[in-house]
Amino acid sequence: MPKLNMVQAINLALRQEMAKDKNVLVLGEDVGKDGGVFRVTDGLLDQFGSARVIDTPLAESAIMGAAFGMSILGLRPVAEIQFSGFAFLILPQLEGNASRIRARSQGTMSAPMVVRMPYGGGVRALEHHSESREATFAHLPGVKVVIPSGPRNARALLVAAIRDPDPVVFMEPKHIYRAFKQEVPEAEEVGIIGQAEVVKPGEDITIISWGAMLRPTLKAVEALEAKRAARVEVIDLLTMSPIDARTITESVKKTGRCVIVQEAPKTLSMSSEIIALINDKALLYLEAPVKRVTHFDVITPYFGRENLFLPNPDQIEAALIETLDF
Amino acid sequence: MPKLNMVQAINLALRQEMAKDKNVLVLGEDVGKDGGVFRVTDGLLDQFGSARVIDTPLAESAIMGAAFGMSILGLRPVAEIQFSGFAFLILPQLEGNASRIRARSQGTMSAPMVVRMPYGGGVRALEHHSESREATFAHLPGVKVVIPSGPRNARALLVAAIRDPDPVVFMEPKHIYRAFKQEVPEAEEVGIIGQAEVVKPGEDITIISWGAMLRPTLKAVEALEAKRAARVEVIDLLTMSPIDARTITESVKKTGRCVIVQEAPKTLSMSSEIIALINDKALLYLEAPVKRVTHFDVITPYFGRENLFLPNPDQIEAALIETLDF
Amino acid sequence: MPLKEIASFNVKHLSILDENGQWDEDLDPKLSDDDLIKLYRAMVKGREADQRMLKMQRQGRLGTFPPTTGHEAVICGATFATRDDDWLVGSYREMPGRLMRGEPLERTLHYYNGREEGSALSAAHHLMPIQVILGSQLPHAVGMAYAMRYKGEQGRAVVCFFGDGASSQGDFHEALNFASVWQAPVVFVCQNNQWAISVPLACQTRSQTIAQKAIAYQIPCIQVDGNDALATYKATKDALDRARSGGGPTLIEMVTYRLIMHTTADDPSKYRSADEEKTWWDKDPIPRLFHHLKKIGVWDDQKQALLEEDVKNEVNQAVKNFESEVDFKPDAPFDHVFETPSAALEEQRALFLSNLRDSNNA
Amino acid sequence: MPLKEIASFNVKHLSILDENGQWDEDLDPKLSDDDLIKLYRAMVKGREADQRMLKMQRQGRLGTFPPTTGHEAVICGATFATRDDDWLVGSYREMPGRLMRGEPLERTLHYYNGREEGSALSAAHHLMPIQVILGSQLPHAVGMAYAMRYKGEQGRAVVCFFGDGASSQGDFHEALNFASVWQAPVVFVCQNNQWAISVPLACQTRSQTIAQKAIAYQIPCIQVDGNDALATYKATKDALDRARSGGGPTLIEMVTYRLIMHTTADDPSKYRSADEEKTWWDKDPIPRLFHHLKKIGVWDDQKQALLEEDVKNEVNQAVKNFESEVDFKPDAPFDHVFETPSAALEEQRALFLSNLRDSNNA
Ligand SMILES: Cc1ncc(C[n+]2csc(CCOP(=O)(O)OP(=O)(O)O)c2C)c(N)n1
Ligand SMILES: Cc1ncc(C[n+]2csc(CCOP(=O)(O)OP(=O)(O)O)c2C)c(N)n1
Ligand SMILES: [Mg+2]
Ligand SMILES: [Mg+2]
Repeated sequence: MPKLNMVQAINLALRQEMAKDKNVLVLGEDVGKDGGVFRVTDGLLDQFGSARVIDTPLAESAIMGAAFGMSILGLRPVAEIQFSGFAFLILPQLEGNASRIRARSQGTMSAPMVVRMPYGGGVRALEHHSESREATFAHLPGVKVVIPSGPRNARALLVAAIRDPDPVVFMEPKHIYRAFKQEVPEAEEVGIIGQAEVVKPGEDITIISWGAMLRPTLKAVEALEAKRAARVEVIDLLTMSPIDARTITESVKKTGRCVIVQEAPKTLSMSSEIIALINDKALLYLEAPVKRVTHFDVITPYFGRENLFLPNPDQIEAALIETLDF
Repeated sequence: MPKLNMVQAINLALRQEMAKDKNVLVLGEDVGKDGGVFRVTDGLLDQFGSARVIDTPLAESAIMGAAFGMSILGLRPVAEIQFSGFAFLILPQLEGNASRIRARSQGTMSAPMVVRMPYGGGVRALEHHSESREATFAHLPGVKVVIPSGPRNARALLVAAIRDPDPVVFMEPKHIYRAFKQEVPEAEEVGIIGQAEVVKPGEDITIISWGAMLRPTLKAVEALEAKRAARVEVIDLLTMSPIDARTITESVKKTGRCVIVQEAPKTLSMSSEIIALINDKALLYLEAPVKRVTHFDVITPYFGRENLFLPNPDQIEAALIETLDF
Repeated sequence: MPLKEIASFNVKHLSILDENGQWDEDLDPKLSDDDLIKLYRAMVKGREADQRMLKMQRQGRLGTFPPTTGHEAVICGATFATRDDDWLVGSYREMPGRLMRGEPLERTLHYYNGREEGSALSAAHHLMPIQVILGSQLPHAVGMAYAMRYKGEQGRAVVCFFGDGASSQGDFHEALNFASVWQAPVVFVCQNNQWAISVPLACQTRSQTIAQKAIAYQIPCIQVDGNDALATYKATKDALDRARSGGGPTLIEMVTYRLIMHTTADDPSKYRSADEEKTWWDKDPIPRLFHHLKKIGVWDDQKQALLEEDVKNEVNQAVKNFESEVDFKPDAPFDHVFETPSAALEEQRALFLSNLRDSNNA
Repeated sequence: MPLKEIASFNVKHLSILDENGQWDEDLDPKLSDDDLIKLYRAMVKGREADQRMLKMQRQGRLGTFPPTTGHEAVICGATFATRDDDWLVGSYREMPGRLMRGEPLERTLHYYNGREEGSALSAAHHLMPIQVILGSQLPHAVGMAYAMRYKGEQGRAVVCFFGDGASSQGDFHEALNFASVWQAPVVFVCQNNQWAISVPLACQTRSQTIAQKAIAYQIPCIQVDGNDALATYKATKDALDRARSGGGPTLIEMVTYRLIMHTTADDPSKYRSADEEKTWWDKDPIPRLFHHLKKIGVWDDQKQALLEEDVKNEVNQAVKNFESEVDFKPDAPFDHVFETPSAALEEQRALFLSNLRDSNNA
């Protein structure tokens, strides 16, 4: 099996889906000749031509709105927003139309489209290039929100997203675009949207993370397990919405303890939602408050201070210990 | 004291603040000659002229962006978005600029502005006119989010919002614009942003709501207390962000039980955040899971089904009983 | 070298049949008698439906809605120029055009009675559902036009309606630019009724015309007398012909007037004069066409009487059908969040249905 | 009556000093020798700073940044036409103009080294901080211009810069429309460098000029040779004069070329030819003005040598200052969410600082 980084894996998913289904096309700023500013769409223009790999004018709302129009007529557009920091510009179209067309038409119309966007910190980028705003999207009924954590699930989940009958926001943790490689089979793999993955089973405590946070989380778990007898169950959330309540509650019912690690600020974040879910379904099993390791409720600092604000393995390990010892 | 409905009370706040400070001005669609589609700005054009009461072209992003520019130079614009359903159009400017200018400039610039918007259901309105999306705004660092529950606090909190040095999103529950009157003193009253109100003290259970949900909540409480000995503490949240963690946790520590009532869908909502807050600060005091009465995670239905989906006093009372009896 | 003119543009105005009955035979689109009558009939039916809906709204049998009285020449003329497989992408003031496409009036009534069921048949008639967010539909039209060409559906096109107010939205700009760059087969029709609720055109834009906004995108444009159904038809037909043959988008400004309130919740006397309204009642597109048809001998008072009778009956029947259709699935919203409801949604549906049973038993 | 022209428009192009040294004395803005030298100096300093930043970036002493090489005539000419109390509202490609306003180069360096401290002095120089969201600054400029007039600050104006790519954004449209309706004292300067990262102008818009987009708003417009500092100065000055005297906004398109990469993260060889770049190096605005100043006798090689020395020293000093300023408050972000941090923020700050102590001790 070839070893690919996440950029290559996503490229593979796009390439194969486009080869398979001529209704799939790609549009966005610099996705054509440049192959995307992160090279995710590299080579697609040459292979599929400019009617299917569209370098659009610089206007996110129209990218979203036009992709929506295409999807209404049966195409399966994959729109790229160059950075998630500019994705607020697509919200009016996403919330106002793509998320609603199925309800608005009582199921007679739908918007099978994907919006891809690199998100998150860790690459010393400019202002607006480092936020994690998955919660804003996951709050919208009618929209699915997916965040892969590595090349292999990125590929499989993007294939699933492209084939999904509903609009999917596909957020790519750019910190790990090229950070590591995994074996990714050339043969088709299709992920399941709405399903979290138990990356490592354990009995004593559950830890939940997603995207680029999975790696520091695993590091912390490894460090902890080297020191203590505790067995940690690690959940990779993968889909933000609809959230996999079952995997989470089953795990927490078993372990009675839970830590959540996220790159996003704390207030009204995915971690808030997961805690609410545990309250609703498994409160009585809790032996300690759910502990969170998060960014802070500040304006995302520029990269000079970035690392001070992102969760790191030491903090995660400390949170695990605190929760185990509660 | 004159008895005013919420429309009149908000109008009073605007009128008095404009009379007092010539930096305060009002802009938006139909706010001038028409006095706003809900008549909230009625009479202001005549009293203050068209340089201070500006009927803008139909473009929410520019309303927000221009108001931001005005605020940078020391004006205190109060922008009206005709319905919160169109407020996603202001998010790019709000998130990208108003919320950040203080951080971006290291405190040397600021955006003292208010965005008013009617929100929520209950008035048999068209699509996009009945949503409750306070969570989307409250998730943004650097933005304050206020929701009054009656004429008197609407007036006092709007005055506070106008004088606040930071951007404030002021969401007006249009269901109760004219539903009831309260005594509102002509003399100045200034609310405190960031402070919830204990509307009614109690020892046995806490119930938290805001906006138009306060009235059905009080109804349910009254019905319950008529039947049972339980004393309910009722909290009117008033500020969504920054949330008043102290009032909530003190109450829950005292009562050990909590119900939250909201008009918004469940996922990633204010109620999720409140539960997370209780987890963080008062979990050990809980004698039952926090119970929520909310809208559902569906596309807000048109008004034909609206009432089936909004929380009602019976459901709220049932939630109180269930939580008391847990 | 120095200060030289490098580009020049102009805007033309088209009028074929004016309010005084003056008729330009050279420009006339030369519709057959049948077609002229069809077009006229659609306008009369639109007016009848509108007036009927107004009454129903006043009686509490319908929610808030935006009337179309005065807009019939714009809507029916433009729609008449389309083929049934062209998509119409409108806003909320195109009811008579929807009827022309065969969408039953019942649907519109359900929609304004607060039921999503009102849009359940739209797609079958190549109509997008009613759009409330101003300007939002313009990028959709461009994407749809792109998709048609992409799928090799040669000769199909999209007609997209919007108001003068909507032309101020960013989506207007972005969509026209995309349409131009893509040379998409789409015709943009601005229903310039000179008011956006209480905001007059002069506060909306300082430009002499809406049509000239096309110059920003190097798109052909024309301003049309929007109360002249022959002109609205012809301008749309010409633009569609160009679009179908690969000539790209067009912006048509149709100058008309909303003769009554913005929506049934609006009171125009707050912001405009009865005099102004009177001037425009004198330009009412329906009598204008009526007199012309009589003059050219395809119409008479007897036919008119029959038509009025006919149209009344049709509207009556639609209202009856509408009012007898009362069986709505209360939990339908759970069906249409996603194609397959998530587990959480099914759980919520169960709660919803149990709440419903409780309150039915109470 | 029927098909008549109702409006016409044209776009003019201004060029005063061309790449072959041809000079139109009639159009010349007739700057004093001193002023000409000041303007030239600003361009040379901008280039020097840019090239120095490139080196620093390559050495890892600076983060990603967008160079300004090639844009000096646009930025310095336009900025030179402003008064110190006019606000400049830019995007991210105006560094030489910021320096002209007295904002120390150190600030730009801090900014591109990932520190908000880089914008802490902007307001004092009537500069908005660097704007990353394309088009987002245009409505700000309009609101600021409105505020100036509202506060009775007669004769003050705003100059707002943006790129050709940004002209596709909805905010461009909404802002120009607001500016027109409000007749706000604002001058919009489009730095049309013909590329938006890898997207050439022809994919951005099919319009012949960016200038003509002003016609949509009935705003005066002009296209200018953006490598001709005399022309960029004069066009801006004329527009500012109009704005100051109540004549409303202007759109100026300045045609230039980004001679090097979009940002230091970009590789232009992926999408454009070396030949094309070469053509534009031949139009480099700095040698063009240099030769002209020599020709008219206000400049010579000795002065040039001194200037280069001078400018190098200034840039060196700024880099030194920048690199010696290392004391940044780690928890500053908590100070600037709100004027007064909320209780929750103070709690989070305490956690942050304790984390920091832990990791410093580790
Ligand atoms: C984005 C958006 N903002 C505000 C509104 C509220 N609103 C509904 S209709 C209207 C005026 C529309 O004017 P115009 O586009 O001229 O269309 P008309 O109603 O005159 O046909 C306004 C402001 C809306 N529906 N969408
Ligand atoms: C709203 C938005 N979308 C996308 C980007 C990413 N981006 C940064 S610069 C750029 C190209 C800008 O081109 P132009 O406006 O011509 O300015 P130039 O860089 O050429 O000076 C893009 C797409 C952004 N910063 N903002
Ligand atoms: Mg209108
Ligand atoms: Mg450019």
